[in-house]
Amino acid sequence: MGTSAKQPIIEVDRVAKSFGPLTVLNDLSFAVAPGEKLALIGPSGSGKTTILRILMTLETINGGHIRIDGEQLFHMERDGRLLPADERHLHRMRSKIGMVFQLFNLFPHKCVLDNVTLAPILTGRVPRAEAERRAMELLDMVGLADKARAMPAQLSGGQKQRAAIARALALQPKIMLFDEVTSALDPELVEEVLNVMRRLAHETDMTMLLVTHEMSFAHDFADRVLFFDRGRIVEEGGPDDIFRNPREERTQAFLRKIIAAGQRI
Amino acid sequence: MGTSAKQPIIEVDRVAKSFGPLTVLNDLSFAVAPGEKLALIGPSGSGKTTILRILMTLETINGGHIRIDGEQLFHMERDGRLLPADERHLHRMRSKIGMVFQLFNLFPHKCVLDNVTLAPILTGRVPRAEAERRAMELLDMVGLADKARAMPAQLSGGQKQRAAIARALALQPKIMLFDEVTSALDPELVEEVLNVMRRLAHETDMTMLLVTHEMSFAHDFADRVLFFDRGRIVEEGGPDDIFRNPREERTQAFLRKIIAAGQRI
Amino acid sequence: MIDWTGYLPLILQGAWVTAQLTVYGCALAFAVAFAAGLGRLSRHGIVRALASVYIEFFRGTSIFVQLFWVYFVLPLFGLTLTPLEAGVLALGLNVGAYAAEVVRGAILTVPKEQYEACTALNLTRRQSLRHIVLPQAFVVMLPTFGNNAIELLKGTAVVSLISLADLTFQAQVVRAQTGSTAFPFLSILLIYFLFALLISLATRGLERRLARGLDGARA
Amino acid sequence: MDWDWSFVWEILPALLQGVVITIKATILGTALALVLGLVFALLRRSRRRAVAVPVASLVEFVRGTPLLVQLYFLFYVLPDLGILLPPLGAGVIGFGVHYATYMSEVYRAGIDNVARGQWEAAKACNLTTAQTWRHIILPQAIPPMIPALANYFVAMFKETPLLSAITVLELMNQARSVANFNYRYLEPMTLVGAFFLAISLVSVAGLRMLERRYGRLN
Amino acid sequence: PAPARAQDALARLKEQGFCRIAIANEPPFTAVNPDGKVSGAGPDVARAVFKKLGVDDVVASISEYGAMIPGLQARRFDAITAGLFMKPERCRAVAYSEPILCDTEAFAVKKGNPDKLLSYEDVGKNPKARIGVPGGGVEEKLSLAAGVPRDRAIVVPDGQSGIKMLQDGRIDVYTLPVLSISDLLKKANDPSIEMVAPVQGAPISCDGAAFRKQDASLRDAFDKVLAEMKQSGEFAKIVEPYGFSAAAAMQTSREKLCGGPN
Ligand SMILES: Nc1ncnc2c1ncn2[C@@H]1O[C@H](COP(=O)(O)OP(=O)(O)OP(=O)(O)O)[C@@H](O)[C@H]1O
Ligand SMILES: Nc1ncnc2c1ncn2[C@@H]1O[C@H](COP(=O)(O)OP(=O)(O)OP(=O)(O)O)[C@@H](O)[C@H]1O
Ligand SMILES: [Mg+2]
Ligand SMILES: [Mg+2]
Repeated sequence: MGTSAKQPIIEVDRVAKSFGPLTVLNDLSFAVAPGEKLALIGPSGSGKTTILRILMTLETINGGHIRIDGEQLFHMERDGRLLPADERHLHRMRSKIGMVFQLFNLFPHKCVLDNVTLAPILTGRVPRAEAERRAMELLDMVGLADKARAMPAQLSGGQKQRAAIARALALQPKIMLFDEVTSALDPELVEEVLNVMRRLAHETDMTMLLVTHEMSFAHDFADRVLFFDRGRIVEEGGPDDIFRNPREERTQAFLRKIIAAGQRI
Repeated sequence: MGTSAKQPIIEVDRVAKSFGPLTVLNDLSFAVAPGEKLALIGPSGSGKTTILRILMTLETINGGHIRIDGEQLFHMERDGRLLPADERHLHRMRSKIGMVFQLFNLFPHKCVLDNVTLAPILTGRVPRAEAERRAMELLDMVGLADKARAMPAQLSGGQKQRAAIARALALQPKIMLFDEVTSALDPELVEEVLNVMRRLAHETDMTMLLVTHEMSFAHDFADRVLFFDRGRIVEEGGPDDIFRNPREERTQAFLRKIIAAGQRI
Repeated sequence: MIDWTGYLPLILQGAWVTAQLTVYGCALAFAVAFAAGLGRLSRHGIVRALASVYIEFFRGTSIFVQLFWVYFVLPLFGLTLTPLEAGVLALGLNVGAYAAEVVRGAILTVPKEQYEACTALNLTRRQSLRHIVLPQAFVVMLPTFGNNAIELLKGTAVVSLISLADLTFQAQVVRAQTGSTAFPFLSILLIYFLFALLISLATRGLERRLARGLDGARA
Repeated sequence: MDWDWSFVWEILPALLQGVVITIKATILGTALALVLGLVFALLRRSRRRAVAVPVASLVEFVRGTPLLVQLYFLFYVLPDLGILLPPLGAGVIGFGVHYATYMSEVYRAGIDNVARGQWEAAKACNLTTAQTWRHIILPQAIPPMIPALANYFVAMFKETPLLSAITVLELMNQARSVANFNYRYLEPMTLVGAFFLAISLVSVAGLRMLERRYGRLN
Repeated sequence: PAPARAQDALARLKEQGFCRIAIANEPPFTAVNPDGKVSGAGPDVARAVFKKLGVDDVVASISEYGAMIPGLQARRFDAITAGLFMKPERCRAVAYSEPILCDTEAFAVKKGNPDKLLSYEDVGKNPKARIGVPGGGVEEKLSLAAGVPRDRAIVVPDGQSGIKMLQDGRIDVYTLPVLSISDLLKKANDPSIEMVAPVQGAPISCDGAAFRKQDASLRDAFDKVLAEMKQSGEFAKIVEPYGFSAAAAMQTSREKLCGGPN
């Protein structure tokens, strides 16, 4: 299978996922077009993080199929048969995807620059000098050029998260996944991270999936919003539709609570 | 000294506090009238938590005086001389004050009911049956009557915080201190806690001090707002003055950032 | 070759002595561990210093030196203990020193916030320790206590060197009487292992009971 | 009995020979334990139960039985199976295997101590398993293990007198021999005690230093 | 309550009803039966003597030879009846009774005595011969005195270990008194090892019951009963079934063996 311009870059097809007795995703299907910016919202425990982790292959699935760029993620097609993916296949698929975590997960024993260059040097076989040049460009983009030699422990939360974004970008993935990238930050530090994300959204044609509890940011950022509840997509649509005119009762209730808690949408 | 109706219940008088080389509170003075609801706002690190912790005697002070209900908190007056308070004096003073923490700090090995009755039984020498009766009233008030026998680990964040509020109320303190009681909660769970706090604010005549980053809640809750910056009170006034017409440049900048980050005020 | 099964009762007698040593030794170690572990966290410098000296001394010198000291030197000061008493004393004090550090470490794992909640509820130090800190710390101590008890069990073998008729000693006796080497050593290895298994099953069971309330998922 | 310095000088060479054996046994035992411990830890993590379970049982068995009896076993029973180890060799193997079971726990704790997020971040960076171990996990896992591993080194030192039970002429055995020969126990035993005390005082200071430098496993 | 120092040692033993003795578990000198009861020639003699002295029983602790004298001095036992042969140095450390069990030394060697080891000197001269000796026993001293270097005189914890080490080839010769070696070989029942007895040039040694120097009065009382038993033939009846010669013990004396009055 080749890729064509009209083909979705991500196809999630009747995916099921449970942890022991707990069913977290239930027959979940959706597709994402290349370059699309998608926001995933919904109550706590509805499976938003889980689907991002599955796309990053941090979790396996119990049923269904996922295609990235037309290729099976957890399966390999060999002689017309579908086999479980081996490590080599996963390795190749992962090169298309980058992820930024809620708790940054920087490598604490390496300086910011080394965090960013490590993967290109090891995985992409980019020469060190070239990797560092590109890393400095990225750090400059996220406003951390002067912290290149700092260790993660010396950074504020907002700086850590911007470094983590630069690290994920360094592998030039086609798809970026963001899981509540600001919710571990002090309110004052949220803005600097959101600014970087806004620039990314508007200036690049990467495909982006964003899980967030910041409704006003989701509204500004996304081309399309999926509302999750109990492992299913209850409602989807453009941000104006979802936030201003939600159709489903469950979506309306969720947004009412959020507004009552003091958030602006 | 006796207490009189017009006397402030809390007087903070030129208090200084430093952690090692870091000066956190600098010649801080303010007073609180009995029954007053006070909100403390300001940027991260400005010393809001520190002053609450000092009032709860979780920190000592390096200079100045604090009077609660007319009596010195960290000093004892003996024969006209001021001596450092001993454990007995502190014990007596603490009985006037209760505190609710950002991270709830419930006792994880005791059920909700035992969390609430523990202190009255041990400290107030209330018989168990009586303590449990009063605890059930409080749990009813915060909407947790059905969770009395649950362990903290079985509760959601919002339920935990409501249990913690009930626990603090069980000792019937004159003054209640609340330190960012909703900032560790999922947005959906914030409202249930704020509802309890609103009822408390309107239905009791306890004195309350509230540190919060939820500006709209601070606005609804408080009779008076103090804006902290770098260990000083930069501006104070009624909530409408502070939030709609801040005078100081620093206050304006702070509120701008908060709004930019998506909060409604 | 002589039939060694006649000597099985001898091995079982040894097992009984080893069991006694282990139980009494653990009881002593447990008591001493709490005294010294809490002592090391005391506000009083002298108590802290005493606890530290005890802990460092007994952790610093080996169980052999301590055992020989209790057995051969204490009598010169007029205190003659039976081999069982000497073994219990040396093992209990030795393992107690290690367990004291476990007590201290476990108490330090109780988060600062729990103490603060106690202060906010106006509990006294003693009440906080008794009702809040120790119950939580105990759950943390238990698994390591189990390991300490197994270390003590293994230490009892060394007591055979001061001619206490424990398992190891009886194995030697049987060997001397029968000329069979494999039987006595294999059988006591198994008995020691069974004892160790018993200890770890017991601690795990207790742990599960105590942790039940703390872990929402399981309750 | 009075302290006799000339007797001390007379027995010192014999005791020093014992010290050399003691040190040799400790260093060889530690080296074996370090390697075997890592092997145990990795095998126990294996996803194949046919590997993990037997290794785990072996480790539990060795940890649950006394080193002294294990030494007897290696020294007296193995020859019946045709394996004749020299005394020091049996001692080193006994110590090495016994302490490897402790050290495998240190390795396990050290590896588990690295936050799960680090594995996940490494995956998100598309590193291979080998690269993740080499560049992310081990560099973070090893430093905090150093004090605990050093602690077992010291513990092994203190336990070397057990070797006398299988006729190794280590320090304790040498001291007993000279004492028996001369019917003087005071000087040899005091010197041995002083030696072990000195070792442990030095090692306590050393361990503190390592802990300050590398932190502590929780 | 500790007995007063002035109190006579015998009176104290009578009061407690038993005497604590150290033994080595080296048949036929000393032995432990399957039921845990102590026997062997040494303890049997001691038990008989003490009974006549009004002390009903003996309670035994098994100990290494090297640890017996320190244990006695540390008041761990009241007497040693273990085949601890009299030597002038030992006589200076403890108070011995008159001789009880006499024996000379033997070797256990591989079948045919391939190294032709007949005396301790032979072992010393053969650079490859390793000899197993009991730690702190007479044999250790005899070996070292005959020129066996320390690293070829291997201290063996007990007789069974010695035979095992000989069988396994860890040592080339194992030495103990004749009766001990023959008892061990009988138990081992192994045609590949044999006994060389007596060792050429080895002295005849005798043990006695050893007491603390302060308890010389107890020793004297013990001697008196022992002499009566030797006279009556009762002594021979106890030791001879174990293979010891009563006559040998009666022909020599403590004074001769200790090289002076004890
Ligand atoms: N490793 C795991 N083991 C067991 N249960 C898990 C695991 N990871 C997630 N879950 C459960 O799966 C459900 C969905 O979790 P998920 O993290 O995807 O929710 P979410 O929508 O991201 O919620 P939030 O907004 O709180 O982050 C939850 O009930 C969670 O407890
Ligand atoms: N125990 C301590 N030791 C050292 N410094 C401390 C300690 N507690 C607080 N500080 C410092 O004191 C300053 C004030 O802290 P405080 O917690 O009072 O601020 P805050 O206004 O509550 O901030 P936030 O909004 O982030 O909660 C900060 O710089 C903080 O790092
Ligand atoms: Mg999530
Ligand atoms: Mg704060």
